[in-house]
Amino acid sequence: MPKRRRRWPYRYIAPLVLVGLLVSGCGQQYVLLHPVGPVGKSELHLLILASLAMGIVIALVLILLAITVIRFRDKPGNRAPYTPNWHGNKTLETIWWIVPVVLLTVIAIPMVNQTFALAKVPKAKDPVVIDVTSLTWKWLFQYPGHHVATVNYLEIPTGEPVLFELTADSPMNTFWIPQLGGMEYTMPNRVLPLWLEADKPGVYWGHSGNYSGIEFEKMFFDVKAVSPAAFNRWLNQTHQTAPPMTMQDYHALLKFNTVGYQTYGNYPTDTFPSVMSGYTLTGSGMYLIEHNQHGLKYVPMSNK
Amino acid sequence: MSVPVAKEEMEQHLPLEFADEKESIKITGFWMFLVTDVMIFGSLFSSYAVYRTSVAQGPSAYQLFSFGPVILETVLLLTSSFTIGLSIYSMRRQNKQATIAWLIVTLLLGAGFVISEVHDFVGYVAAGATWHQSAFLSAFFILVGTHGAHVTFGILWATTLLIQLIRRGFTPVTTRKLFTFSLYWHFLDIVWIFIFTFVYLNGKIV
Amino acid sequence: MPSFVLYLIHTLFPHDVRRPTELGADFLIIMSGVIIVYYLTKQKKWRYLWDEWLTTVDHKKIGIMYLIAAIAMLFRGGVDALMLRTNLALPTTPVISASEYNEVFTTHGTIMIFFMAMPLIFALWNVAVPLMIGARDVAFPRLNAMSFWLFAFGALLLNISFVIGGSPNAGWTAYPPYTGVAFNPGPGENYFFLSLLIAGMGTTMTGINFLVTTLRMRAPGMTLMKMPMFVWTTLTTAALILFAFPPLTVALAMSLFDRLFGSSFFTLTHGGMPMMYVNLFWLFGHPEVYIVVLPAFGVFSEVVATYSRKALFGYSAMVLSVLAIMFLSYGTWVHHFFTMGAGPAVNAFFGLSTMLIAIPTGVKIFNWIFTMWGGRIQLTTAMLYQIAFIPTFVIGGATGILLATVPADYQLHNTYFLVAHFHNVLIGGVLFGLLSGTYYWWPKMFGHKLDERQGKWAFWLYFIGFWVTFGPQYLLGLEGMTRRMYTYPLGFGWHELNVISTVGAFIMGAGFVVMVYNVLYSLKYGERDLTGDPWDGRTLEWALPSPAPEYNFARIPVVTARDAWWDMKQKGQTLANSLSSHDISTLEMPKNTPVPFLLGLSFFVVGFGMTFEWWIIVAIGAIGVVASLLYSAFDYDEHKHINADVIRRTESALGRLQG
Amino acid sequence: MAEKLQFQSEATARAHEGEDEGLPSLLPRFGEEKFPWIQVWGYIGSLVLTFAALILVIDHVLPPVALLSVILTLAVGQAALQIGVFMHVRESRGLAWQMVFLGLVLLMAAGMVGMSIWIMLFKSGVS
Ligand code: HEA
Ligand code: HEA
Ligand code: CUA
Ligand SMILES: [Cu+2]
Repeated sequence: MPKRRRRWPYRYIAPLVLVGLLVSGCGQQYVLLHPVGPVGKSELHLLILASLAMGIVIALVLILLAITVIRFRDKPGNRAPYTPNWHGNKTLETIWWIVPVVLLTVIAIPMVNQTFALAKVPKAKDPVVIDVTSLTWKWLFQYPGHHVATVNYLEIPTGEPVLFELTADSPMNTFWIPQLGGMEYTMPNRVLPLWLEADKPGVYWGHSGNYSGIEFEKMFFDVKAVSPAAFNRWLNQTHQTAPPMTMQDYHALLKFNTVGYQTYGNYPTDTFPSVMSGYTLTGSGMYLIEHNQHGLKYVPMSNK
Repeated sequence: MSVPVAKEEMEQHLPLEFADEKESIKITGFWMFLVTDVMIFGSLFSSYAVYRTSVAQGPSAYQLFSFGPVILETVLLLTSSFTIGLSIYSMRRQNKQATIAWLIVTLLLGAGFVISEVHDFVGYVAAGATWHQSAFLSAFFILVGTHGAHVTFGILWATTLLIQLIRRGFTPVTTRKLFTFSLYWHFLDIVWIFIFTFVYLNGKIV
Repeated sequence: MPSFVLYLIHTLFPHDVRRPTELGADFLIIMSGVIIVYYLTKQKKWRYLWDEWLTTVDHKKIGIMYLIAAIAMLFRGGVDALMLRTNLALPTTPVISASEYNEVFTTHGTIMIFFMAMPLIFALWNVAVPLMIGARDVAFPRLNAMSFWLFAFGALLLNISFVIGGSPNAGWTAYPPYTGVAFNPGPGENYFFLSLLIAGMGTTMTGINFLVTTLRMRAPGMTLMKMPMFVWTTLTTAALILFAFPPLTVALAMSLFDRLFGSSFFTLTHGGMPMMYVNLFWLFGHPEVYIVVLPAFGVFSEVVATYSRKALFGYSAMVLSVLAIMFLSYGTWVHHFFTMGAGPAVNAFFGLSTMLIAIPTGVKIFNWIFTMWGGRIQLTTAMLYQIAFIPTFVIGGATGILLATVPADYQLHNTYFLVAHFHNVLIGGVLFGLLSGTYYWWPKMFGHKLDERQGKWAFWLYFIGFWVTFGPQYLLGLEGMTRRMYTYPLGFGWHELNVISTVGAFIMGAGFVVMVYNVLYSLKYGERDLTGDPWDGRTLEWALPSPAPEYNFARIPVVTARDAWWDMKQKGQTLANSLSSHDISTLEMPKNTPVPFLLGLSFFVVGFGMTFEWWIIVAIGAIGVVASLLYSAFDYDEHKHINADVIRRTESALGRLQG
Repeated sequence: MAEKLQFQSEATARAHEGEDEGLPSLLPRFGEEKFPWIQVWGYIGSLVLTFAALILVIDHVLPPVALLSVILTLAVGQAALQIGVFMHVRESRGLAWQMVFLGLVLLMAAGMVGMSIWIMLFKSGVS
């Protein structure tokens, strides 16, 4: 028989440490807890709601387990009842089929509502549209209304929804600005929509959430949220002053490397797939990659 | 050889392939294998369904397929499914000659199917419709090709069975093997029916 | 000729694998190989190795081989983990480069899931299931050996990638198009696809084998509702394997064809759709996580009843819940890609279906707790893992529910919150469960107990180390840190938590060291188990001596109750004293065969050849495969007989024969 | 003679215990006719179904979606025919399990195809 007499407090230290860290976790670096836009906020609300429900479950189980283990340990003189053949109880079992259902319903209803709500751009006939292309370890942003393009940073107006159209000319990445809201994949041969909105001006960081190669961790980008007026000023100014992007520039971006910020006052139209059916591209890929012995060569489809 | 079998089962004069418990367990095992194969083809069918329209610059299903060879292949395979059924029927009646004869017919029909299909494929490739051309063609070739590979494997398998049958006659082992082969063969027939319907016929619906 | 040699060196050891770590590993591997060969030759053990192990079809020995492989892979995966953690603690001076880091997290995940968790499960199945159901072997002993060797050679193929040619580097999920040649030239990903294809074949066969074993090989009287819970989870897991592995096979094959034969399934061009891979992969991948956790649930159901000295609470509900989990787990796979824009209807549907799984899982949790309630809980090592499992798994499951809350997942996907979630369930659920089972069944495998004191030390190190490692990772997730980064900029406040996490990983490593020491120590000094029933067990395997004789049961028992052995002990009708010499007859047992080993080896050759696209080697391997199959098709000499006298002698030496 | 590698099936188990649960529908059935009528009818049936589908498609009598549904139904019918006639599903031991499995498998396979299409349609998007 094993030796008895173990010291119990250890079992509680780990959760305590966790709680302590959570309490101290109010700093600004907890970006998910400090959203600055409606999308991020609604996602945080759900997260909090679900966490509360889960907190109840966890607390319940922990308490029950602690009582059980302490009470029914096999130590001499334990006077707790010993019922070796007790193997079922209808009432109890019904309770734990039902309680989780109730708790889950509490989460599920707002979850479904929010899922559908987030799929609609609110109050907007003409949201600002930004075409996003993930390239190998860099981001290309294009403003189709104004023919302005930027690399690795973008500027958005505050107080109104922005519609991002996401695609990739690279392995898959995800487009993510934690403080504005959740992410979405960028995929080749596909254009996916995502809308976000910033409540107040500021510079937020974005990153890719999906690994795509050795310098993937450098795929940070900056999001500058400015007032709508400033935003329009910036668009016009850039359109007029910045140099236009040429096909050569685009090909340079396709190389497997990282680059700094870039700004263009115009860009060739076929660097972003046209939206054909809904947001889904059908048919062929955008660009053909030819793999030959000398390495990789990219040929835009328009050249074929 | 003493085999403990439940009374009521003994009375039903089990066919040889089920009479031996161990061999009969192998039949159950083979069904389980078929389950995995159903899932393999299920995955391939779902890819095909998704890729059906991703024709890129390659030909579409409508342009690619013609009915002639496909109908021939279908009839060959349906008939071979029938003849292997007859082979099992003869086996149950302890008729070795007939069993072997029907098995040979089955093999020949299967070989005809494979030849026709390979001929078909060669034609596609010669016309430039390789599976590199488009996701649709990739999905088509892998689905139909996997089926064809199964048939080819079945032919080789049955050839080894033929030898064992001739050498050993009907034993619990040989009958069980032939029986599982027949299950396999009918299964491939069913898969083909879905390929015929979902790939070829559907490809001609515009 | 020299140019050929140069070519060989350049292909097998491209410049990016000629790094100190790799060269060190090369050296270590070659050295240990030399030592093993030297030892075997010196002790004249080659014959023994071949006769007793490499050609065996005995489920107990196959189980032990799985166990050894799994522990070795836990070491390899663990060392990988320590490398990952070390790098993440030192963001300013990374110890390993980006390309090494990428290879290491890929092999870490792949090895832990496919080559540590899976074989550990199969080890326990092989060791325990036939004994628990009162059978002499599994349904298909030769197939069982084939499964093992396919697994083993698959694992070998993945492991040599580290030293020859370069490892895969696209994560255990291997999403295209990054796995395509355009972005990922070199043999690394070929290794990945081929080794998983080969091992996957073995796994599928194991699934078939154990499904038929549990359905058809049970002792008389053991109806389905009298099966031990572990056998129930075996049955459902085996069924899950049958359904889950085929989509993986298809996804892997398609990726491989894209790489080697120019098809266009997932490419950037020609209308390829990478997301179809993602769809197929998770069609497998989600059931897979339940494939690894259900057997752990089964272990816990045995362990908790044994050490609480009380019948399992709510047996029928437990059966119902494993069946429910099995079905539901097929309908939830989209939760791994809520962020791929399949639309709100799809996402809501799969979010709900995912949440549903919490219900049967919760039923199990409460039933375990209530098994303890009213019992007498003995805090053995195995039981400590059980008790630690409950809170750990519940917290992991709860964070799973947070991830299943679709809009929350938009934020949490691929962050360290996710990493923490899945280690919480994988370590707290799977690893704890399987280790618990290993401690529990160790006497049955080797005839001696593992040292309890050391076992408990290892346990506490694991348990505390676990929370120190993965607790902070939830917070890192909330700070927006994404996974698979080999280093990170400093300004985000991620550094401190990463340091804590790394410390935890080393605490876990210490636990592993203690565990291995425990194994070696107990080999020599461990308490011998002479009764065959060291824990006062409840199920049939404890009716046998430890380790069980080759034929398991001299006479097949007749089962009349759920906890068969417990019931027999209550009624005083133990096999040990009721076996008379008339009950014993000559037994027919499966005979050893070299075919499974050779088949595995042939597949290995095919896989290796394909990895480097050396078609001559592929052809040689393929000939080996065909030859092995042909040989076994015509092989009718499958059985040997164990003479009744031999059995009588064995049994009376064990003191199990009347008179 | 040698006792075989453990052979108790569920049926045997019941016999041993003497508690025959008696599910006649689940007991195995065997038996063959004097002439293989079933096979012959099965063969004819399968040919008829095949050509029916073919003719429907060649003549394009229905709108595409309806046509596809009809020919898929015919295919399912034909699969059932093959399973019923040729694959001897009703006659092996452990039959209940085979039927359960068969149903399950077909359900899973159909579900997999259907759901995958649904997912990959991207019927969605922000509007
Ligand atoms: C053993 C492995 C295992 C297990 C058991 C689980 C169990 C669960 N997992 Fe986990 N999961 C993984 C391994 C596992 N997971 C892995 C490896 C990944 C990532 C793969 C990768 O990307 O690399 C992953 C990823 C993953 C995701 C994807 C996240 C993303 O990529 O964005 C999601 C989302 O829904 C999820 C959810 C769940 C849920 C809801 C459960 C549920 O089954 C949990 C159920 C259990 C409980 C809930 C606790 C007990 C219940 C009660 C006490 C009753 C009361 C409870 C309630 C009322 C809720 N998991
Ligand atoms: C059952 C599965 C399993 C298990 C047990 C573990 C165990 C551990 N895992 Fe792992 N992990 C995964 C499955 C698992 N993991 C998966 C699937 C992924 C995803 C991969 C991907 O992204 O593709 C992952 C990813 C993953 C990451 C994320 C990497 C990234 O995204 O960048 C990290 C980081 O902390 C991590 C850490 C650990 C640690 C510290 C342990 C510890 O438990 C390890 C314990 C340590 C030991 C057992 C060490 C033993 C060895 C020694 C003590 C020897 C010492 C000697 C020398 C150093 C020579 N794991
Ligand atoms: Cu909480 Cu800031
Ligand atoms: Cu999952």
